Amino acid sequence: MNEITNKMRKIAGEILQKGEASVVIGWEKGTFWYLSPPAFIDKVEDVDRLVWDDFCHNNLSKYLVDFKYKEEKVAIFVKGCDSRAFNRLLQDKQIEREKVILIGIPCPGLKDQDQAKTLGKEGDIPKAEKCLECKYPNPLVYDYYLGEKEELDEVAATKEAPNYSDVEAIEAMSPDERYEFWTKQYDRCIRCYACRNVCPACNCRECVFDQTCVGWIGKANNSSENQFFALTRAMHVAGRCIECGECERACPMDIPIMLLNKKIIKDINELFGEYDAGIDVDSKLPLGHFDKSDPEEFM
Amino acid sequence: MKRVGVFICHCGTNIAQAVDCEKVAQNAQAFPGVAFSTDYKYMCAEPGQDLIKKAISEHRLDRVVVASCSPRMHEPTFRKCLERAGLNPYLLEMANIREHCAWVHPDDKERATLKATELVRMAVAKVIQNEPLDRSTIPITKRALVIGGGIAGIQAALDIANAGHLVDIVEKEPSIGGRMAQIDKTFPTLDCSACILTPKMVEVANHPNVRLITYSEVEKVEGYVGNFEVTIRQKARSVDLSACTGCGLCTEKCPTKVPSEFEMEMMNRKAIYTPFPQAIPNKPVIDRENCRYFKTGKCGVCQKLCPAQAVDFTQEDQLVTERYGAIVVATGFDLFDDSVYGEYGYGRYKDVITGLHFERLVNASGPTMGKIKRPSDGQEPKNVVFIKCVGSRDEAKGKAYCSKTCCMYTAKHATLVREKIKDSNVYVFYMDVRTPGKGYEEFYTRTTDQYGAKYLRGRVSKIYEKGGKLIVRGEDTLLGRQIEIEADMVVLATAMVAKENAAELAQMIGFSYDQDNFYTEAHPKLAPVETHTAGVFLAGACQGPKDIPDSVAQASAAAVKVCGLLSKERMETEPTISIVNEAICAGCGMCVTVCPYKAIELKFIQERVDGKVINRRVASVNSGLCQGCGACTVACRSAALNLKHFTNEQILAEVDALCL
Amino acid sequence: METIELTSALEQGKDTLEAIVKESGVQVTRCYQCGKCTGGCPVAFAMDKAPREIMRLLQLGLVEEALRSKTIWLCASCDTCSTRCPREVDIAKVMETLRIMAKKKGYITEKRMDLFHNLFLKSVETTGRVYEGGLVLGRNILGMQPFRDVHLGPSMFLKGKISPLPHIIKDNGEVKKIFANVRKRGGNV
Amino acid sequence: MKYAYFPGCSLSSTGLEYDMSTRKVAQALGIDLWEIPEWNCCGASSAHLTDQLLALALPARNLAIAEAEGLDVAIPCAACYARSKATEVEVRASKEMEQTISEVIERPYTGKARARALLDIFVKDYGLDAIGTMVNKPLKGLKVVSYYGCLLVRPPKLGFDDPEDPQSMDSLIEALGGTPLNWAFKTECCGAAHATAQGEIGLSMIERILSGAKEVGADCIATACPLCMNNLDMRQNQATAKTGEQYNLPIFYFTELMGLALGLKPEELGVNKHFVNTSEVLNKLNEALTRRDTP
Amino acid sequence: MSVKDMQENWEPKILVFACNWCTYAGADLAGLSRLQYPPNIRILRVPCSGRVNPQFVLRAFQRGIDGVLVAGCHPGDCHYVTGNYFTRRRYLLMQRLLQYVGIDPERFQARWISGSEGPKFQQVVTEITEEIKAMGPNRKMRDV
Repeated sequence: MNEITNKMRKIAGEILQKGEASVVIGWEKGTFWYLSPPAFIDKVEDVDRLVWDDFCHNNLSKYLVDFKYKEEKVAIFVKGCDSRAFNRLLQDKQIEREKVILIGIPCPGLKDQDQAKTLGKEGDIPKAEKCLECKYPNPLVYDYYLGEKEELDEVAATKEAPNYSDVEAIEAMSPDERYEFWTKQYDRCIRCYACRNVCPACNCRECVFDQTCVGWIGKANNSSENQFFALTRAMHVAGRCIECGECERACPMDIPIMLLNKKIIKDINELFGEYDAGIDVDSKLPLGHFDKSDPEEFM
Repeated sequence: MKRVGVFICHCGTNIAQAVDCEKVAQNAQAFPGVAFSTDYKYMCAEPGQDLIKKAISEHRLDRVVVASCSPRMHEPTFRKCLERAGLNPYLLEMANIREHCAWVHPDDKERATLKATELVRMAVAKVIQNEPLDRSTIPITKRALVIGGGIAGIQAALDIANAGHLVDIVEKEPSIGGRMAQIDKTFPTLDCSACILTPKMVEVANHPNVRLITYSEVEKVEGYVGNFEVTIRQKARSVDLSACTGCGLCTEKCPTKVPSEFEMEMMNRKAIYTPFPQAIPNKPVIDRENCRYFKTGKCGVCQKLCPAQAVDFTQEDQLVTERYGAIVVATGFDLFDDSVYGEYGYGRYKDVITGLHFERLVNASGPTMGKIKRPSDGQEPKNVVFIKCVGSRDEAKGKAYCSKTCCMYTAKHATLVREKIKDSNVYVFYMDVRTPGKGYEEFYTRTTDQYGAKYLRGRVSKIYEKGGKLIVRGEDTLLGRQIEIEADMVVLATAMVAKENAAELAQMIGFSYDQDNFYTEAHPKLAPVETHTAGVFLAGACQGPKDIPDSVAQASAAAVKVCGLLSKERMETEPTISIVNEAICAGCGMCVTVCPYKAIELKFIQERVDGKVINRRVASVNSGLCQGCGACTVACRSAALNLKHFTNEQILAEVDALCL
Repeated sequence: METIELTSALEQGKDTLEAIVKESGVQVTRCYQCGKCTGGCPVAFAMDKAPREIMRLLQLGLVEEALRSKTIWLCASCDTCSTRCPREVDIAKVMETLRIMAKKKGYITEKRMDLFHNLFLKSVETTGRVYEGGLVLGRNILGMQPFRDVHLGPSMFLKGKISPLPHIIKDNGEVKKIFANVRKRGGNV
Repeated sequence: MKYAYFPGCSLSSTGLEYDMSTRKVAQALGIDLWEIPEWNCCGASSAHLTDQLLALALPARNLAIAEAEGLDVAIPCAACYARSKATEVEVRASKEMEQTISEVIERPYTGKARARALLDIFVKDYGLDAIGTMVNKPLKGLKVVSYYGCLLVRPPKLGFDDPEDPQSMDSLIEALGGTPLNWAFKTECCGAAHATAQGEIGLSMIERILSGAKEVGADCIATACPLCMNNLDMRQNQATAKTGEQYNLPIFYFTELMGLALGLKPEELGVNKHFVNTSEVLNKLNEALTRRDTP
Repeated sequence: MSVKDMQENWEPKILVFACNWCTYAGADLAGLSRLQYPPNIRILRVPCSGRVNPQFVLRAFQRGIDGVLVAGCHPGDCHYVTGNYFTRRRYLLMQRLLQYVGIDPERFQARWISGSEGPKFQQVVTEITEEIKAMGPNRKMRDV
């Protein structure tokens, strides 16, 4: 990892030196050893703040939306999931390819922050749950690449069928059990919208939940409104979710948000054919097109 | 505060006997925003409308709910009523308490009354959110486009032109004329096809209001009714039409022979050629794929010999863009590929041919000068078998539909064989004989009675060769016995199918087609020449199998629709269309992909952000194209798009009012 | 010629027809009587009713007549009819279903064909395989045609094509079980 | 290349030469055939006329054994192929059927092991070009009509070639250096078991095919079905006796023709076990080769 | 009134989103043909089934509806050419999602009913009403 950190600093320095980009977005060490929040480096002398370690969770592509109307170029480090998010944002026309310099990093899978907190530095910290089933740990698109080419091939070869056992476990419950399960989860929601704010699929200019005048959602913080929010958001990110798991990590109330997203991903695959968001920039969104031979269950 | 007036109609006793109208009116008094509520026997009648008008002025109503029959019935009536009372017609909502309530719940007055009350409550909740809307008008380009220069296209163009409007015909082939030019005689009169078609071709070519754009294809269609913008690709003809005199010397001297498409490849043409002698324009074209000059760079005989110096190898395809007010699609049909019938051996046995081959074989200007000779050895066939429904009425290998014309043209072919070969035997395998047309049944009767064609009811199962004969095996289902016929030639009555690229054109223009790629009319009974896209009309076999009279009739009907449109200076558009809230729109373009009318595009607007001027991408709805379906409003996650008259706010208000 | 009283025929045949449709999965009403099946049928010349006529009988509910026909026993299961049918009616499957049903009802119009199939399956059940020598022998004796094909026997034997004894597979318990399991499920073996 | 091998009952008796030639040819081409141990009769041609479940269950046991071994099944006999394929397709189409069948045969079968026709394996998997390079005694000048019969190509959802005008065997003959002739009876039914049970009817069906082959001037007929072979070869005499027509048409399993072209001896292939004399054809082939060898 | 009485007298309320061109016309035809069905449904007219935002459905459940039916033209017959194909995709997903969070499948349904299918309209809404009646009032997702 140190090697990659060194490479990161070197390339960031070069990019800023040459003026190829005005800012480099990466990760730096945070307040605690198990946090590596995003860093926005715009001076050569600051590049040594950049790090690459087991806790570079943030999906940096999301921050590109903030630079949408800036004229200058931005350089950004991307893991597999960041690169899928990048492709998605490209498809949603929220960024322009030529305004971004992508520096790819092969990702071995990151470690669980919460566990790190309890186990301590010396503990055997397990992988973050979201990284366990990652199908695309390596960046799919990049201008520079900070690993070995072989690693890419190796990973491509070990892609496994997605594991939906957690979704299936819920599907196996009775309707009332399912309702109880989800009510318990969403009773906790405080509607801080951290899930939305961190999500690269949530790239609206103004979220419907901020539009109080239309009255899409009430102000009350109750289970009903919270579920309305959760289901609506799930439908809005349907076909867009790139499974970076950031929503769930960002959630202060530990709501298993990815369980909803994964359910939709599973259904999209079953109903409309295999689809992984953010893989192919030319692919159409599952809800943005149709096939005349789609399953017909509404006769 | 809005002031809503509620009017409950008894519809005579239609509503009143199942719904307590008075009570509904009373209940409505209590709904928020309702300033006046009453019931009356016939709201749609003159006195009823007067009652509404009077109430509007007396109670200063600014919104109206009429609870009566279906809005599909009387919405226009009550909208007019509001207009007369000085209110915007879109400030009306209707509650359907007849079809959706009284008539379906005749035996439970209490619950029917409750339901009617709730339907009124929903309508009141919605109408409070209604906004006045204005119909706008758009100017109309006074020129029509006809795509396809077959008999349907020619007829449509002539009718439009004769009504005094300008019209262009775009034809893919080097000449107009289409399939009818290939046909020998027409049923049931046995008129010579060319004799009746050629004068029409000449007339349309010489008409001052008509412009022929041959050897050209439509490449792009944008815009909307009244204002289509069409890009046409004029393929390089390699012959300068204005210089060429049509003397034919080039064709005569060209050394390259190519099987003629027009003659169903039973005869050759040259690489520089006119497709048939009566072609219009009667000027050649170079088939670059086969031309020696284009293949090897050598030859150029035609160019050297041309006295008018009209041959131009350097010509290139040209794209021209024209504006049209209306479009007639008359692209015709293709023939089914009979080679999928392995059991019939089409393609393997030379003497198994299609009906269109037969047309050329029997045509005086065809490859055999009109003498019926079988392709394998040029012998005159004595036993000729016709098989109907090849590719038609066949779900397994062909098309489920009936091709409509085969019964008649097969009868015609049978007649022609018997007429031209005196000692011949003609057998026709059929499943049904369908002759619904003027003089058609009589023609069929003559074919059997007078000409002695033997009709056998059954589908042929197999054809095979034995001793130089074609053995045709089937069942005579009327006898219930297997039969075999030793035939010299077999003619397959091939199904008519949609043009190969039919779907592509429909998608380009933006109208629908059926599972067989035939174009879909707006209504099978009452709008048979319109498409669902305003300003686009259909003529001929592109819509479904048709014979010549049907095609011509439909072409004239389409022409009338076009004339109706072009005779207006401007046209009104519905105001119930989508609008964009640019402040919210993120410019993702989801709405663009789901819009069936290509009515939304992304544009850039200028904005100041942090003191700098930036260009921001947002969606933009073309009010001429938008038909108000609302697909975009759901595709937009941030609800930047909304549908006027069916806004998110209105629908949510209705839902809330219902659930109270 | 006998007049068919169609109203009652349709009523009487209803249940059997339903069973046929269910068993075969073939909707007989789809047949539009074009005769392409019969035209190509290699055995039609020997049948008492054309395949198309069998379909017609079913359409009219005259199921008994179809079940008693020789046709259903003469069908060689070559599938030519089903392959060529323009409405994708699986006529061969209908024949199969009718034959199974006829057998249940005891209408065996072609005893020799039935015997052949019985012996065949008996051989499979007892030995796991078909013992062709025994099959020919059994058919001749039970079918009252003792000398049919006898001239072929010796030369077949010499060419090693008929062994004098049946081959019995070791695991035949398994095959016997298959038969037993099929019977347990109401099989018609 | 390795396949499970299901010879079927006929190949151990009346169709002995089909089995012999199959094994020899596979060996020569380097295809590994693993005979399914203690395979059972697939039920053709009686089970499906007696009980539908039985008809699906009998082949399933063989397929299940192959599946456990992780192999697809190579099946020479057309009838065995059709019945086995039907089982495979039905099992793959529905989970319910998969369960029923597995219960009846008391072995798991999921449809993973595919039933494959031997002919199809040679043509598609091994490839005509590859076969062509292995030929050292081309069938020069031999005019062959390919007789596919019913069950290789019908019903279309089970067959692997065009049901009306199949080409695979013709192209194989061509790759072997022979001349495939076009004829109208490629898929006409030979009468199947009718020849055994209903002699007269069966004979008329046989005659039609023999005269069809004669009509186009064939030297011999190639087949892929032991029952067709039986009918056309063993009963050719009876057909002659009935019509008076001398057919003299040797019938070969396509595997025998392959073996000859690969240079194997006729006896190894079982060609000597035919009823119709094959010497004329064998001589013709040898002559053609000698002519080529002496310039 | 006792709880039991309330349950016995309870009648479900069902919201039907009907597209203007097919299902609304189908419902009109049911009326014209005097085909009776239970008075529990309330039709909300939309131009196209493609206009029905899933948020409308969620809102109805929040407000205490007992069942929702989204109905439009058969695929291929959409007045707006393709609207119902999007409806189909959207609600295939939505239906599964709602079930996943515990809404009973009977409570949210989608159907194709054309303008000529008056009897089908009658049959569909009768069936749905009976199904929901058997289940009792919906309490899930309700904003109390």
